[in-house]
Amino acid sequence: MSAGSTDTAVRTGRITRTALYLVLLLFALFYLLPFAIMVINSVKPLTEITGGNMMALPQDWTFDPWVKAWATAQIGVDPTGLKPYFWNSIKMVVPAVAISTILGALNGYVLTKWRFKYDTLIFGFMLFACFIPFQIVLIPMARILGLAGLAGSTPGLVLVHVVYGLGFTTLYFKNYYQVFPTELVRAAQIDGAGFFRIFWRLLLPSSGPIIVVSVIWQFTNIWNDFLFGASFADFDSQPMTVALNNLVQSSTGVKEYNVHFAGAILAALPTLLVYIVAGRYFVRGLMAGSVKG
Amino acid sequence: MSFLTIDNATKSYGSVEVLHRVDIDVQEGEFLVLVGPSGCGKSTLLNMIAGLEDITSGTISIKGKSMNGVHPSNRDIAMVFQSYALYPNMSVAKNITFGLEMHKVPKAERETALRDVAKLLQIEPLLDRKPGQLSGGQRQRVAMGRALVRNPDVFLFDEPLSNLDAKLRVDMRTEIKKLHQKLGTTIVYVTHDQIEAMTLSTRIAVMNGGFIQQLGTPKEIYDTPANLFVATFMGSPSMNLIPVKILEENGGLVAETTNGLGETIKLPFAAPPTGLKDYVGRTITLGLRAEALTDPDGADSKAVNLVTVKNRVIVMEPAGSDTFVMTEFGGQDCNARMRADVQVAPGEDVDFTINMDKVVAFDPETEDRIV
Amino acid sequence: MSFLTIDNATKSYGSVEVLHRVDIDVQEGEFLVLVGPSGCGKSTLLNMIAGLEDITSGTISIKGKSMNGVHPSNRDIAMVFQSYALYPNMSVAKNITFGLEMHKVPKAERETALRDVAKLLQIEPLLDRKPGQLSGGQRQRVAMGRALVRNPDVFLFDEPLSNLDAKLRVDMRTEIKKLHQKLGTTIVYVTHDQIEAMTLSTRIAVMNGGFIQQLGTPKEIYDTPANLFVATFMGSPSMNLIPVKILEENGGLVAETTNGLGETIKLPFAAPPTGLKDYVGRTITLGLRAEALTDPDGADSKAVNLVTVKNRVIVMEPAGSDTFVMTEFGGQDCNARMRADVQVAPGEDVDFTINMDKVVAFDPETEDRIV
Amino acid sequence: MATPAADADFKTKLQTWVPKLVLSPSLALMLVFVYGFILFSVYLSFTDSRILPSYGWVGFENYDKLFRLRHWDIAVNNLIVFAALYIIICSVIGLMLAIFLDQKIRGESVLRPIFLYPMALSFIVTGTAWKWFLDPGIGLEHTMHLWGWESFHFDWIKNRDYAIYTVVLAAVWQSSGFVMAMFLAGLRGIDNEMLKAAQMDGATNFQLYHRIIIPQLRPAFLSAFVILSHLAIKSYDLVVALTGGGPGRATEVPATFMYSYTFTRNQMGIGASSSVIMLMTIVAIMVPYLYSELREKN
Amino acid sequence: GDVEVLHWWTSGGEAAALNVLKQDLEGQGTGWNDMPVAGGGGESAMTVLRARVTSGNPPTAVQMLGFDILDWAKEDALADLNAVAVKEGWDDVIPEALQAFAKHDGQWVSAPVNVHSTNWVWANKSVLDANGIAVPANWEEFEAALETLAAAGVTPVAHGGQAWQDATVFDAVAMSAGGPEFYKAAFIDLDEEALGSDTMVESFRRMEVIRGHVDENFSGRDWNLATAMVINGEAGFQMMGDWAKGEFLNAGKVPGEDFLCFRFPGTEDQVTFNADQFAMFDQGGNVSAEQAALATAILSPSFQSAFNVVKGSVPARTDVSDEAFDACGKQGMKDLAAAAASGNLYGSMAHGHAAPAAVKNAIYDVITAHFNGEYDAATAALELVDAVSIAK
Ligand SMILES: Nc1ncnc2c1ncn2[C@@H]1O[C@H](COP(=O)(O)OP(=O)(O)OP(=O)(O)O)[C@@H](O)[C@H]1O
Ligand SMILES: Nc1ncnc2c1ncn2[C@@H]1O[C@H](COP(=O)(O)OP(=O)(O)OP(=O)(O)O)[C@@H](O)[C@H]1O
Ligand SMILES: [Mg+2]
Ligand SMILES: [Mg+2]
Repeated sequence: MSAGSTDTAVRTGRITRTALYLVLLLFALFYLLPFAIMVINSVKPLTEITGGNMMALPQDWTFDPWVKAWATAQIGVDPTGLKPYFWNSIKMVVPAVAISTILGALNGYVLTKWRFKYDTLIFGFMLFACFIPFQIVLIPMARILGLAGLAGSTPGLVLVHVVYGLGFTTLYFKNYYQVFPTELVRAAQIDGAGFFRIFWRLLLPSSGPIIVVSVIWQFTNIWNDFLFGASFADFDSQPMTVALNNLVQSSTGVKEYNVHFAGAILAALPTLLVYIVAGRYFVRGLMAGSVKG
Repeated sequence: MSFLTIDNATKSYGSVEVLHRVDIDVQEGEFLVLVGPSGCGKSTLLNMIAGLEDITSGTISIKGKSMNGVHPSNRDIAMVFQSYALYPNMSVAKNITFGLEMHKVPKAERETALRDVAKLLQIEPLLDRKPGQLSGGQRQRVAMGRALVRNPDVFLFDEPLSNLDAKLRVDMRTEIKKLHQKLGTTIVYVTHDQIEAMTLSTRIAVMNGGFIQQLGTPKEIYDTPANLFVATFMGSPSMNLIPVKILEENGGLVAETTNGLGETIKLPFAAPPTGLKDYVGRTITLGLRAEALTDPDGADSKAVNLVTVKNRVIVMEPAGSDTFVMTEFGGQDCNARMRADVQVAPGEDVDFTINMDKVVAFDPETEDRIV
Repeated sequence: MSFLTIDNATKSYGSVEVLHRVDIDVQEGEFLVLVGPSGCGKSTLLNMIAGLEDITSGTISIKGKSMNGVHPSNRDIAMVFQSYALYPNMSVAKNITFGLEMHKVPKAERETALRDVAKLLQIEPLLDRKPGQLSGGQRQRVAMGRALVRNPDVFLFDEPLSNLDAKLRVDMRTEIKKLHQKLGTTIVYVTHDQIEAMTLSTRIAVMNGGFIQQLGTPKEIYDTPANLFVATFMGSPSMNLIPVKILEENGGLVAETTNGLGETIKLPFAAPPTGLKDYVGRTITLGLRAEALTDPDGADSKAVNLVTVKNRVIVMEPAGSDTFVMTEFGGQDCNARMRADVQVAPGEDVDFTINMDKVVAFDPETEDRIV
Repeated sequence: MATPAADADFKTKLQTWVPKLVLSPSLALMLVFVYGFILFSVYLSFTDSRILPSYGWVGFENYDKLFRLRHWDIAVNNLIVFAALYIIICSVIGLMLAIFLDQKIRGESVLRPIFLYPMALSFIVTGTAWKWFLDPGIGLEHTMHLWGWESFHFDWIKNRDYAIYTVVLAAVWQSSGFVMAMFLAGLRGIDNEMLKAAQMDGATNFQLYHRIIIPQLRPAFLSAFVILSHLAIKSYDLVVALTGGGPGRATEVPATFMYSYTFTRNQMGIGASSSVIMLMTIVAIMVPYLYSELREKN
Repeated sequence: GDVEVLHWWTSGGEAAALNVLKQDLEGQGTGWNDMPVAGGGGESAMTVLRARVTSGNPPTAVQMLGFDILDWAKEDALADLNAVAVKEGWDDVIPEALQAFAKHDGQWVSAPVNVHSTNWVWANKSVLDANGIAVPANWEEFEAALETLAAAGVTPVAHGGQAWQDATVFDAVAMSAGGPEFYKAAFIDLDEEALGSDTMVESFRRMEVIRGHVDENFSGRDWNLATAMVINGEAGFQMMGDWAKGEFLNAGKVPGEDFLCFRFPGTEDQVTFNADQFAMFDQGGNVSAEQAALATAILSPSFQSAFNVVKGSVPARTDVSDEAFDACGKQGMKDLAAAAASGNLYGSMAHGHAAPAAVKNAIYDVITAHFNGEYDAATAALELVDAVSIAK
């Protein structure tokens, strides 16, 4: 089949095309608007925000809110800005994404290439885990982390995120490996490669697109998570979202919206970066994997 | 004792038996081809030999040693897959030496082996490329190289040429043939292309529905098919099958049927199979290859018993090297292979010569050949 | 005036011209086959006729009316695609009648048309199935049905048989041929299977790299290829090409070359092409089809000028209906097609008969046939 | 590759248990952290737990209270309205954008990330931006008035009956791009020749999509459905950031309900019973779906 | 050793104030591990606390409010601070009403930091002056003032339509309408009769009056944006706790000159309060030296003064000098001392110092539903009885 090409055989007239571009641009505007509001207000002095039109462009441009959010804003007792929490997040997200992706890949590999009795049932069980509401796991999870000696630590957080991301990563990889030629695995077996060698040398190097999908999904979810980060972290392992929340949600203090927005954009930068850098492969990965056409 | 023995092997998936009590002996240096329609169990059998599928019952042994439960990599076999199954992320060189690396062959030895194989297959300039950058024929050769480099006891090929275009296929077929003649290794080869089966094999196993229908040399299979299935499955175009009535005339046997003009015609046998006598007065199925039904000038000059009858041309297909002409015997469409230069046209009535040396007879009920 | 005229048509994608000034006239009821290697522009040309691709320059007209800028559905053509392109979500019946529905044909009429086509193609029992539940051959017939039901001026076929297995392909080929003879519609048919091209067409256009190499009847293409490309591309096995030196002997022309034993042999021409005189003393390329190189008994008894020479057998491949034997002339591997029963073995020296009526000569520089 | 023969060599035996071994940690994690916790939650829903789990059995009392709460009715109704609209609108917009983007659009590589990026942002602060934008006093309506369109009126976020639709709006903003990507992937997988065939058959562009293409996007629809319902059920941040459940309690959803009863109202028993009801609903919807999907793939 | 302190004081002023405490402790050689979790007026922090306690890893000290302290004490999770209290003489200087939330079974379990009073009204002085409005002394005058402002085209009441803000207003309105006995019967004793009484209906009716004088966009608005409306002269009054003062000060406004603070009309003698306290978590039987040091530091007069000046609240002990406080602060301290002495100091229902969380939220549900027009006053009173009975 001649699929996979980026073009379509559908033909459109000039008027239709103009309308089409118009609609697309309108939607682009719709998607950009809230972000634009954030950006605009992050470069305004606070008085302009509380005193006037929040949708207007700044009369006085200032980058102080950015500096403040990053380095000097009061997050807790110390005016540290978001900076130190950034590293806490990185220390949590990188291993959690890596482990859940690798485990998901291994699970997908086993479930498609080394099938055994009840494997579909097991997969169903894993998939259903995607739907568990996080509110109900908070207390028992805390108990278990405590028993395991992982309470209030980054490894504990990593464990939690790995557990609740596994369902998705397994789903993605399973769908992807389903169409990976089984003959390759057989050829490697004849060549004498074992279970892990086949995975490491054969499947993993060909999994680029689906790794991208899995990493984007996991990175976004873990980076943006607040509930687990707040509940299971200690004073020295609180992630960025908790800090951002502290910056934004102060209850009885003065609200510096411009700093809030700057902080929010700063906190979102890594995920945005991941989307923009890896986004190109995203549709391709979805195409190869999660959506079987 | 034979080299590769498949003894009473069956294979079931769950409650479905897809291979039934298969017995095959392969001698050292033999080129055994497995043919049969899609889904008949060819790949399954090959995978069982390779150790990629378990054997439900029976044994497979190589050099007298049972291979049941032996890991594929310890069986001293190499396999070439239909899709080639080249590792897409490795260079051609890595693809070829991967198996050696897995078997812990030292690097220097691997290099030498690689160079030898690359030279043999003329893929030296391709060694650094990735499989994605190769043409179909080149890929096929790399897949072969990966198998060759291991220098195994047995080669298994699963439809290695079916992805190639017609021209390349013919070339690669010849190369495989040459290679087999040069190396003398034992080969088991799956295909559903009959020409490939005929030209490459020393013996052919025709399979259907998990049963071996006939196991024999290409000539046996082609000229004396064991039953109607083998007769129609092998050969292109397919063997013409004509319902005829056996009569005894002048002490000999004669097959009576009709031509496309509605006339009754009689085809005398020169050397009928002994069993045919029992069918006198009954209707049997006469098998006639297209090349045994031809124009008078195209008939085999060495043939003993040629019968010429008039018949009507239904369709004519010039194919360059030959002309295929369709006509009708006993109410059945029959293909005749005539010379390229023959001058006939649809609707015309022309002479057809039947080479009665080549006809075979089948019992219409059991579908077995009458011997 | 002709029925379908392609006049000076070119096609460029960006700055790359993939079709160069193509001129083809197709008469009403003709069966034109386009052949050529992958990527030579066959599908592109077909799509241009269908209106699925724009024409960069030139015109395409049907019944004298220019079709440039006319929407595909208004050209009164129907197309059968290589992948069949059946709508997977619709039943067979819906697939076939979808086009009529789009053209606002009333329901009753659609039903009648559907029934006629289904009967013609013998797919009546399949009408309620989805394409996913059909075998390859059945799909092919549905795709054909979808085209037939429209009763168009022109049929376009893009490699409609390439997805089928060998046996089915032969059957379907015959059906298409019968259909064409019955309906008499004009057909343009793309394939890269030469047998298909030879047997189906009234004329063949051989393409390469966006150029029409030769346009002629199958017999012209096969027997008198315009150049080396056409000669090697058409026919299976490929035409044997032997470098020979042209000498003048006894007032006639003789081709001198060597056999596989290293001996010099001389092949006299019976009716050499007139142009060949100019090449006396020079080396040319002699083209010899496999069926014109055979065992003495297998030689065409109607041939005028048969030459028999001894040569060594390199490989022999019995193919059931024939035996292919490889030997060497002028340092080149050559395929001979011998009778099925011939008794030869690799390494043996046997007699080969060359049918000099059938040889063609090529200028090795221009690669054109010497006429 | 099932059970090895009794006389199997070491490598063959290894090969049969290694895959299971590799899968088992994940499975064990799931059993404990998902199914164990679900059982725990079911148990809690029958106890008198308030600030912390406690183990006094109270039978169905919590369920009884739960169903008497108007608040819970509102939450459930809101979820039904929200999930239905959210899933439908996201699918429609996602499909439309995917179809539009699939027309060899110049600048696709710029537009695609713009459509996708909201998925990368968390609602902790995007919520504030949305709140402002929707606020008639300072946002869109205000701006329109400043620009001279005095009659422009858009105060849904302040209106008890319409506030839930603003939640839908923001949620659609966040995930429709993701759905677009899924549909785009599906569209790119459709055989080009089929589109050509339909054109030859005379289908207009509308008919082409309506009759040929969209019916073939079924797998993409199903994947989108799973992802979207997962997001709809868990949409806690969104509601909290945008409306805080208000005006009044008009935009409360089960996720906020559960959180509030379990953690801020110290009525863990009722919180647990609400989560059990929610889980049962999810099971009722998802299990048939998963069953059909997994069966199909075999 | 170190203390790990869980709190939700993350805005600039609050955190800076807390930093005083931190430095104080560090001066004594006790490290401060900061664990801030903001959100929902401490709701997020309480969720986190639950997880931390469950995991067996509770923070050393936790900022807490009202009934939460008692609930945790009931779970035996809190450390006994009696030794510190006796040494520092807390019983004498901390008002009774406050002690009710700091002691469990006669044991001190937490150290109060401040007292916020919630029945304040904030007004823009120039707006009132321009419309000839004096500080209203009772509900009728207040209602009249609202009418006047409305007629003048000024938004009479700046309000943020969030459940807790609605309830804050309701606190004051109910106190004003029914007096302290009614307030106590309804919100502290949860007496069904009081909850369904005509006085309650009247309270709801007065809420409707206020509802009639807020702008259209009140719903969902943050309290500080409402404060900004008063600051900018767009609105006349705001009913809000004393933390609102920070916004005025931050905008460079001077108490008494630019803005006015006064008790909600009809509640001049009463103070409804909420108090932030730090509870110490039991870390193995006894109060650790660090916890003792922290508790001592919290209640030291110098910290009480320094902190509360910044925070806008008043000290939890009544013997701190008011020298450092501004006009509003001074008045707050005076009111508190007076109310404490006369038995007019009541925990704020809206801020969880009258009834436990479940009841508080159940009351919220009704107040906010009524304020948003779902019920009329009579129905609201009936619903209130019902909601409280389910939540009890
Ligand atoms: N894992 C399996 N479970 C159940 N049945 C199977 C399985 N694998 C193969 N089969 C069945 O076993 C039969 C033989 O399959 P096999 O692949 O050997 O056919 P084949 O002869 O190689 O066909 P082809 O020419 O199409 O490759 C088929 O009917 C197939 O459906
Ligand atoms: N959209 C396109 N843009 C650029 N080049 C194209 C495009 N479509 C086709 N081509 C090029 O045009 C040439 C002709 O393509 P075409 O599909 O007509 O080949 P073909 O003869 O049908 O080959 P095949 O036998 O493989 O189907 C090829 O070189 C191809 O790469
Ligand atoms: Mg197979
Ligand atoms: Mg093509």
